[in-house]
Amino acid sequence: MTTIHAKGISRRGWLRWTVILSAAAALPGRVWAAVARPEAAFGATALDDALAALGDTPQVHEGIQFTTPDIAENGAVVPIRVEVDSQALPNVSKVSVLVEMNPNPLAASFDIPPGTEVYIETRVKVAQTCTLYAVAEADGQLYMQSRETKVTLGGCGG
Amino acid sequence: MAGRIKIRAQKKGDMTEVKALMRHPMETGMRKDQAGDPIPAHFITEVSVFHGDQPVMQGHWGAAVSANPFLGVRFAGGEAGDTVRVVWTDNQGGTGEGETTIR
Amino acid sequence: MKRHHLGLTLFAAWLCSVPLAADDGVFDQYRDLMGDDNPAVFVIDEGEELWFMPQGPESATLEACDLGLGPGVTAGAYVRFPRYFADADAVMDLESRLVHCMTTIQGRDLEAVTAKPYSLRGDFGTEMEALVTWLAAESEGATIAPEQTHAAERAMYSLGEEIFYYRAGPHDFSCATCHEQSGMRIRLQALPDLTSHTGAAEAWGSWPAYRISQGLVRTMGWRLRDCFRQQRWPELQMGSEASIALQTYMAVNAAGGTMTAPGLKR
Amino acid sequence: MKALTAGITIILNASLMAWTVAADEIEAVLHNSFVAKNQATMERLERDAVQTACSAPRGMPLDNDMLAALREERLNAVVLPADGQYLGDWQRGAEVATNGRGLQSSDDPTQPNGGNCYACHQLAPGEVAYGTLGPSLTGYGARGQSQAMLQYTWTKLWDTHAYNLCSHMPRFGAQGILTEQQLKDVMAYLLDPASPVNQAAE
Repeated sequence: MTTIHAKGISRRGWLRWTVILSAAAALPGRVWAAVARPEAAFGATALDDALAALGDTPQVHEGIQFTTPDIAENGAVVPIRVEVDSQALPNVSKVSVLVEMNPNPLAASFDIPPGTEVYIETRVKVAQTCTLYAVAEADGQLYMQSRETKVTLGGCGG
Repeated sequence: MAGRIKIRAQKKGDMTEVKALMRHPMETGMRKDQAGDPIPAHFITEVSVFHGDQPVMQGHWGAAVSANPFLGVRFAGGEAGDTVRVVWTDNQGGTGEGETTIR
Repeated sequence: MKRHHLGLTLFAAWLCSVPLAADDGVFDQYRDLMGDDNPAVFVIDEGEELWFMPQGPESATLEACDLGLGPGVTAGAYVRFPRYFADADAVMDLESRLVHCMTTIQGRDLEAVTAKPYSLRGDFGTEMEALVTWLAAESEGATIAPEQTHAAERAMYSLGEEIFYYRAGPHDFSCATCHEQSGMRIRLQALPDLTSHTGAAEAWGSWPAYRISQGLVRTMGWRLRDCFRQQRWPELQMGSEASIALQTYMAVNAAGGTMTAPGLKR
Repeated sequence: MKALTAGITIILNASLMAWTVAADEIEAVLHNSFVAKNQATMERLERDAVQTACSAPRGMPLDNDMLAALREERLNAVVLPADGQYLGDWQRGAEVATNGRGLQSSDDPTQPNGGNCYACHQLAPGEVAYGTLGPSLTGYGARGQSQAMLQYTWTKLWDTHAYNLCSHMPRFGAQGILTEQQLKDVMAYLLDPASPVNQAAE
């Protein structure tokens, strides 16, 4: 089985990562008055319903740079990156990631305070080959970029 | 034990890049275990990233975020030695926390 | 759907030991985006904690466990496996050696420690997986050098080679069916040639590995069991002679290669 | 028929002696190393003549006239379609070619077995997730549907050892992996001009 990443994870390399284990389940400090969790959008089981719950229909916008792999080795972990050029599309306050054919298309939504780059890297589950959407909200209007990712049937057993 | 988070915070020009890896199964609630019984939904619902005590990102997550989730964010400013903290809560009331200093 | 070639993208970390991928680079973009953030790092920590955790009727830790380099010596121990242990008069793989220490040092019941070595669907890691992951990380970067000085170790190699070619089951599959040629793949899953040094070193050196499809680190013992499941064979037992023999065959073919585990795999 | 196969197996074991750790020793090791699980029973570890003959590394010198006898025996054992109809439904054939399940300890025995052809072969040009252990079968239909071609293709699926002893390909008919109807559907997927195997990728 070829390794996805032949270079091992050296413990030494990982020392640059530090972890502070707080035994007590400390409540997050001052919770920034975050926008409430878009429960309706998360509950939606169809793409259009999820988009409607996030706002009106998004228009495609070239200022959104949405990177996904053309082919994912496995649908359980699909790395994605959303980057918005603030000159081309200013005042972005929220970025959402949707996976069209997932049971619940809305995978994640990020509130972005002023001063934070509009840059998100994460990994999502993609149930089957379909279109992924990056939706940015700026001044109450929704903009989007989409890309298709093929999920291959891995392994021998099928 | 509170969920562990490994964080890397790196100064990049006038910006700081944060990469966080979180220890969590992110179960959707739609899977069955080996015995055929449903595995209850268990996923991170809120994740917050702080620079010092200044929030730089608030994530709302569904069960479609991959297991042992990874999050990369960037914010303007940040000096070497500043604290960067990540905190999450999940749908079962669990929490996780991790902290590091900017390099 | 146009296949997207990123041949020009230099991802040195991935190129180093992998021959031209049998999947002709179709996942390069995917692996490039994944980078090296491997959740196995959590399992390494959990394994380390378990090594130093008093357990069993003796409430003893595993620090007295001799992995071949002396009691408690873990650095560089994994790359010498499988090897002969006089105290058990047997050639052991890492998993059976750990079971030996759990029963003899910690006084734990054999049935209990071997009941569920590998995570089942819905589990989030087992003690054995965590210990093996940490001990593999303790050998990360070391040269693969399984012991072959003892006659029993050499006999295990030839037994392993023969099992490697043993065709059985409704589909007449043996390990060699898929792992006897280089540059081949099942669907888009590249298959290392385990009869060659390069293929064996790449495979033996990268397990245990975090399987993104399962969100778990899997050991070589599990890898063999799951391969046999797909060969339509009955279930391979952890630490069994056939498992140790196959691991010896692979490790000796891989000798001289570099241990890069824990890997990051599909 | 059983006696014949047994006879061949005995000859084989003798000719393989130079190569083997004693055959009975390896059987004992396997017996102590595996346990039955659901439909994957321990009997599956007992080898027949073909498996015994082919359990050696490539290039092992093997007794050629013994192999020829075995190949002949496999050819004669092939069962052609009872009604003489070789081609079924290519849409169902596509499913058989894609389905990788069947006969594993983790599979539901009440479900039909898959052929898993895509694991090792390229077939429809539009499908990128194909294997390379076997040759590409894209455009197989161009070979036409002569009686000889139908019989050749059927025999390859039924028991490939009839032509190519020690091939890596499973014996889909002889080992009862696929039913006669499933074999007909796979034949259609390969030979029917309307099948995507014989079309350009869209």
